[in-house]
Amino acid sequence: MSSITLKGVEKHYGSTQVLFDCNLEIRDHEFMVIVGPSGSGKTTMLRIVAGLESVTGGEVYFGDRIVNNVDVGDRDVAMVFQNYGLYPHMSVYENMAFGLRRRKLPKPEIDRRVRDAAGMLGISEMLKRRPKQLSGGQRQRVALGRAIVRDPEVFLLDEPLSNLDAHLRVQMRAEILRVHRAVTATAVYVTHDQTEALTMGDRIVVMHEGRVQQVGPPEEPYDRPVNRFVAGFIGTPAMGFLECTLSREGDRAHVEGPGVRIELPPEAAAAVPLPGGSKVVAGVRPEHMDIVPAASVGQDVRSYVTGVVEVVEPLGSEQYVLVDVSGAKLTARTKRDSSIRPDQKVAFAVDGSVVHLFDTETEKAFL
Amino acid sequence: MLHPGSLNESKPTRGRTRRSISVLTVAGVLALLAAACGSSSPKSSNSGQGTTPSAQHPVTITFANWADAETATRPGIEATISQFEATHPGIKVVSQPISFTDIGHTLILRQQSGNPPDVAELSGNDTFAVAATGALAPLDSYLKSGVYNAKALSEGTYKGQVVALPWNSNPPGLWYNKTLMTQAGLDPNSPPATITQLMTDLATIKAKEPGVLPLGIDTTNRSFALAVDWPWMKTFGATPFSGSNATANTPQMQAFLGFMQTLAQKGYITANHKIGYYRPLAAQNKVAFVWDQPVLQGVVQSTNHETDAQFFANWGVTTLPTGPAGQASTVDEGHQLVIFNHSAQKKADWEFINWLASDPSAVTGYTIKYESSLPTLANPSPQIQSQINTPILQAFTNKILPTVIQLPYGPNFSSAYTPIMAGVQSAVTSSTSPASIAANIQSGLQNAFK
Amino acid sequence: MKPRRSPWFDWMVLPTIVILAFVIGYPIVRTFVLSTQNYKVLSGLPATGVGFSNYQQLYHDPVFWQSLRNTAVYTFGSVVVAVIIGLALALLTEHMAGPWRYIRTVLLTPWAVPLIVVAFLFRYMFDQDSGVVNALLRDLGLIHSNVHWLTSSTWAMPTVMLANIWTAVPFFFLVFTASLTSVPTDVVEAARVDRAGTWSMIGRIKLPYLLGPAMIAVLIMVINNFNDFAKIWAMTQGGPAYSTTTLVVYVYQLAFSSFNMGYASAIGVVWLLLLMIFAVFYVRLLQRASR
Amino acid sequence: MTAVAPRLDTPDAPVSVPISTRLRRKPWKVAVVAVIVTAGLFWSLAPIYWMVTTSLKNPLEVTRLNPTLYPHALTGQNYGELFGQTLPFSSFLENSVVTSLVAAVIAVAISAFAGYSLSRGQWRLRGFTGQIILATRILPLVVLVGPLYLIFLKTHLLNTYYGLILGYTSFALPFGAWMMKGFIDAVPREIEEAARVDGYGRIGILFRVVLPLTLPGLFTTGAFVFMDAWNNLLYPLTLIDSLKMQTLPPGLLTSFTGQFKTDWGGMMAAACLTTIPLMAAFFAIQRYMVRGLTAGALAGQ
Repeated sequence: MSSITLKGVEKHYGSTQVLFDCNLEIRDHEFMVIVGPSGSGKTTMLRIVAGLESVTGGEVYFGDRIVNNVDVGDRDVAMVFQNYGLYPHMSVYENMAFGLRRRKLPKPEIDRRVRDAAGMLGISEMLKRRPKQLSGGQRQRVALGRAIVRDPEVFLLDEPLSNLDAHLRVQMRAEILRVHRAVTATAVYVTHDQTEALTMGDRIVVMHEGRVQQVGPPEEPYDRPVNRFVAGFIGTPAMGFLECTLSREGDRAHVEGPGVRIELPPEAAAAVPLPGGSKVVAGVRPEHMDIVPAASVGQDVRSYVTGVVEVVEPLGSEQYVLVDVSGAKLTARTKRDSSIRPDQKVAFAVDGSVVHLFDTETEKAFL
Repeated sequence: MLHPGSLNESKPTRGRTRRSISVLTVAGVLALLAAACGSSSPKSSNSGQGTTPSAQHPVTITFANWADAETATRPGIEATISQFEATHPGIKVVSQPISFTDIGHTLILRQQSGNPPDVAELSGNDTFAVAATGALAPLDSYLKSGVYNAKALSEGTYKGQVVALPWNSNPPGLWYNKTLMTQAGLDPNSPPATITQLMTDLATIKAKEPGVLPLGIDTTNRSFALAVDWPWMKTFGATPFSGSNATANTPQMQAFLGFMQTLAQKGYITANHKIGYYRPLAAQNKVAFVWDQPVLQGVVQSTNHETDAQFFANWGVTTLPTGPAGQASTVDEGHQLVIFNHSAQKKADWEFINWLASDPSAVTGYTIKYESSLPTLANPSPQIQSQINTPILQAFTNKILPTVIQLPYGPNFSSAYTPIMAGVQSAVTSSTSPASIAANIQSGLQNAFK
Repeated sequence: MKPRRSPWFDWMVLPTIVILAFVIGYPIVRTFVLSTQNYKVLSGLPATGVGFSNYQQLYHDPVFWQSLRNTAVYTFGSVVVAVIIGLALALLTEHMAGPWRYIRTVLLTPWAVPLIVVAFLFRYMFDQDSGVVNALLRDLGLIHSNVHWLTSSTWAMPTVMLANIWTAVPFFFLVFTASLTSVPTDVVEAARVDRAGTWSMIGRIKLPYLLGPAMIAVLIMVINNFNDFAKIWAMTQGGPAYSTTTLVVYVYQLAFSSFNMGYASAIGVVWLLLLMIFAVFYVRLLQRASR
Repeated sequence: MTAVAPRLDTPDAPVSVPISTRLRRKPWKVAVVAVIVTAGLFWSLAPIYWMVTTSLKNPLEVTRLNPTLYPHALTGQNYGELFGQTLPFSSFLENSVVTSLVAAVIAVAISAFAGYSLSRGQWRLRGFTGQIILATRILPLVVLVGPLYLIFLKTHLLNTYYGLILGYTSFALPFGAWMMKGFIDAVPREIEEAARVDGYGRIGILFRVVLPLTLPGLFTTGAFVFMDAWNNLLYPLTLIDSLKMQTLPPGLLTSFTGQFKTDWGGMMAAACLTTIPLMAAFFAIQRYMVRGLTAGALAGQ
């Protein structure tokens, strides 16, 4: 019943258009994450779902009901705001009860719901405090609590963790998922942090420049990004891109460039509808690069990347190695190895079966 | 697509809109609505339609006056009104206190707006300014001959009809402080009789009594000041305007302005002060000569609590010193009582004002006691005679009142006082030559009469 | 698809517009009409249209020009002096902490004195005979005879302005004090690290931060002074002669003493246009400064 | 908004550099500062001292040609006379308090509505309307008061509280609306949106969320209106005919410089009493004052 459908949604602010023909279906009870860099239109999309913004074109459906003309208060949605949007002049209890009072619930019912939610979030002790007297994490819980007491059909979260420190953020992620399972509402979660998207979403929507780029389970944009943007945006450190030339030898194919040579598996070679000699962009994820002795390049190792180390970032058990490959910058994730130093020449073996190929012009993936 | 659903959904929104509009309307228009109700109060003048007042249907008279607005006279006028109401059970008097400075223009505005009082206290030019708007009822038919003295009545005559009943006479005279004169070596029994003598005496005072202001004259920019300064101009033969002819650019006017400038430059007078400013100074014997009305006595005594005997020993009053043009003069800035044409019960109005001005208890209990000014009766009763038998009031009656002249009061006077008094002020506060000041006054008057 | 914004939300400004139209809008229109009429209430005659002759008369009226000059002197003179005093006091008391901070509160008190009271107070203090100012100056040997503060053409305007400055200083003091707290601490500290002296600290670092608020404060004060009636009327009624007659006083005298409504309205219209021009220029300046 | 609210008298006032930690303060510099600040204090307080002491002197001492620096014979006479039978001072006071307070309340309510609409509305001409409203503030009142007299006459508002209140309110609205707009601009939209999500309409949001959060703004605006109304001389002088309906400024003007004498002592006593309510209003709001002023004016750009 509380599936959400966007059909051809467009949004203009005056002469600037921020959303272009967005189509999206969010299933009942699903935890959908909208991810994208700032300015990609993801928050606008969420606010359109909420009813805080009107659409300039297209339709929004809740279930099979068109809600374009239904104001936010009548949509049965609850929302958690980036800066929490708590009422500074009300206590925690009043903050949570405020929406219920508007719906004319009986007092004992309001009380029960607020206390249940507070118990679930571990803020029962602070019901009498004002938001100012709370820490960031506690405010976050109050904002969540305010949303869940409403027992809404749709649960909207606008970058709710962006104001928390890294440690709390991880903890709150789990908390939100737990709450979502408990309230069984459809949830739409906006974030610019792809780690959050990958770890939390049942499915994720990648937005860029006002358009929906890719929708699917978290592993899909990671494993099969539809274009260079999604490939570069999802995954940390980001995928490296190399401008190469495609070479075909019968049904075998490889790409090569200065310091680069990668052999493609037959399926991949078949997927690329270009003749030999064409320019393509190869994308290599850091975790798919293994360091090898320079001498083995071209011998044992048929697919490789060579370059000069620019920076080494130790990360405890691992390290990131930033390599300059004839001007292109690649990051490799390797075991810790103190022998690697800046300015040193290094070589990496690359598994050709996990390399992504993109059209130079359209930036679309060949898959 | 289920459009009916969306229609249903939009209803509550519209309902809320309607509610909100009503809330807004209430909040926003409340002030205006409330304001529209506030019209009732000043309409009472029409209430008493019956011309014969009786205790069952009392007539209410609204009485605009400044006597009730001033600290000095307020208790007196209120007691007097109560007394009138006690002796005239059919008439109620509602006093509307308005300050002296404002009463003229306030009444004009109220007349223009069809909302004048029944009866009012006026004086000087204000009377004629109000009369010029056609607001005042002629009193000739009510007046019995022989009650009021003819000169006072003529002061209230406009276009051949008496429109203002003289309540009291209040001409300024030259007060002189005998104590200070004695201290300065002057003869306290021969006050200056000419401008020349005045200048000599002022010089003596200035030299001998450094802490004392030699002379007090009102040089404010208001019509009252032009009225009381007019006799000084006349002493020099000057008449700043007549009718709507500006006649200020004359040697006589220049002589007057030069005289005023000399007074100021020698430190004999201070500029831009109301006549009331000098009264507390007089109470401390800090001013030697004052051009002021009879009321000076009351104010001085109420400030320093002197007995009559002490006051009379201290002060004498005489006529304005004569100048190049001869004769001394003064103006009667007496207070007058008027009835508005608009009033529906003129008989009762007349009864009230006639009582105020002529009833012996009102004259002694208010006019003499509180205003310390002269009654306007042709033949004062012995009781009143005994009250005005003081050296000061006798001097006013016998010496000063006979010198009263009439001023060209009316709308032109209202337009004229600002240019003229501004000129006087610039004479006493700057060293601009009297000739160019006179020229400025002249052009200012011409401008004002346009 | 139209946005669903409820239209009444926009109507919330309506009560304001209705009241302003009634109390200000209508009188403006009426003033324009009156300014082309000969309407002397005292004459008892109805108003008659006279075209622009009121404006011609105004052009030849020396009192109008003098009151225009007086208005400018009064307005800008007071503002300039008050800004300087307010700025100096704000800078000097900026770092006062602990019990010293109450000094700032004390410096603000004149603002709380009603204007009419200020007028009376200064009129009394500057009275040439019984005023305390002359007495003090005499005792200090600075003067030998009493200065005619409010009763000479020379001193009346400065004295009225002094009273005005007295009420205006706290306003500027408050604005500057508040703006000084908005100067970022790190900028000040950076300047101290660069060994900026007292004057360059004030001139180069702090003043730029004060400029915006100062200009707004000046605008507010200039408008207030242009329209200041209570102080001048209660202190001198425009005298002596016309030495303190500003446009407000002149219009009031014409309209409510001489009842020359037509002529008064003509002056009002000219003055209104002058204020408008001033305001437009000022807003331009303000926008350029804030960019 | 460029200026932050000044917190002049709170113990936790942000003081950038406390005196004690400032190094190298040369003694002569401290002395110069002390002298100027002392002069400033004298400048601010001397007239007020004079007002208070004069009000406690008897009539003779008040007009002495060599004024006494303090009352030699302390007397409450001047105050007694204010409330005695002879002067309607108490009705001036009552008229002033009633009209100023009611005007403040009404003007704040209407300003809040206008400010909300100007701050959050999305209607066309919003900016233009706002500027027109602000522009009415610069109009010279004295020019308008003549015609105003004539309409008040027709609508029977002369000589009534309603007329005065309407006059004061209209005088205060332009600035009040802008101040409220400034204060409402400072309320995060997110909080309002949260209330919308919670199902509240505009009026509900205004009264339950926005106005409670702009309470300081409401008080500041109210205090400004109150001070303006309390100080207004022109409107009561022209729109009120009778002394009994008069407010303090014209009441004081006409009753202490009356026909008979200028009563400095009584005037100063009345002045003291007139000042007290304004002082109270003033100190209640001074910390918000500049924020309101600059917010109102700057937000217009």
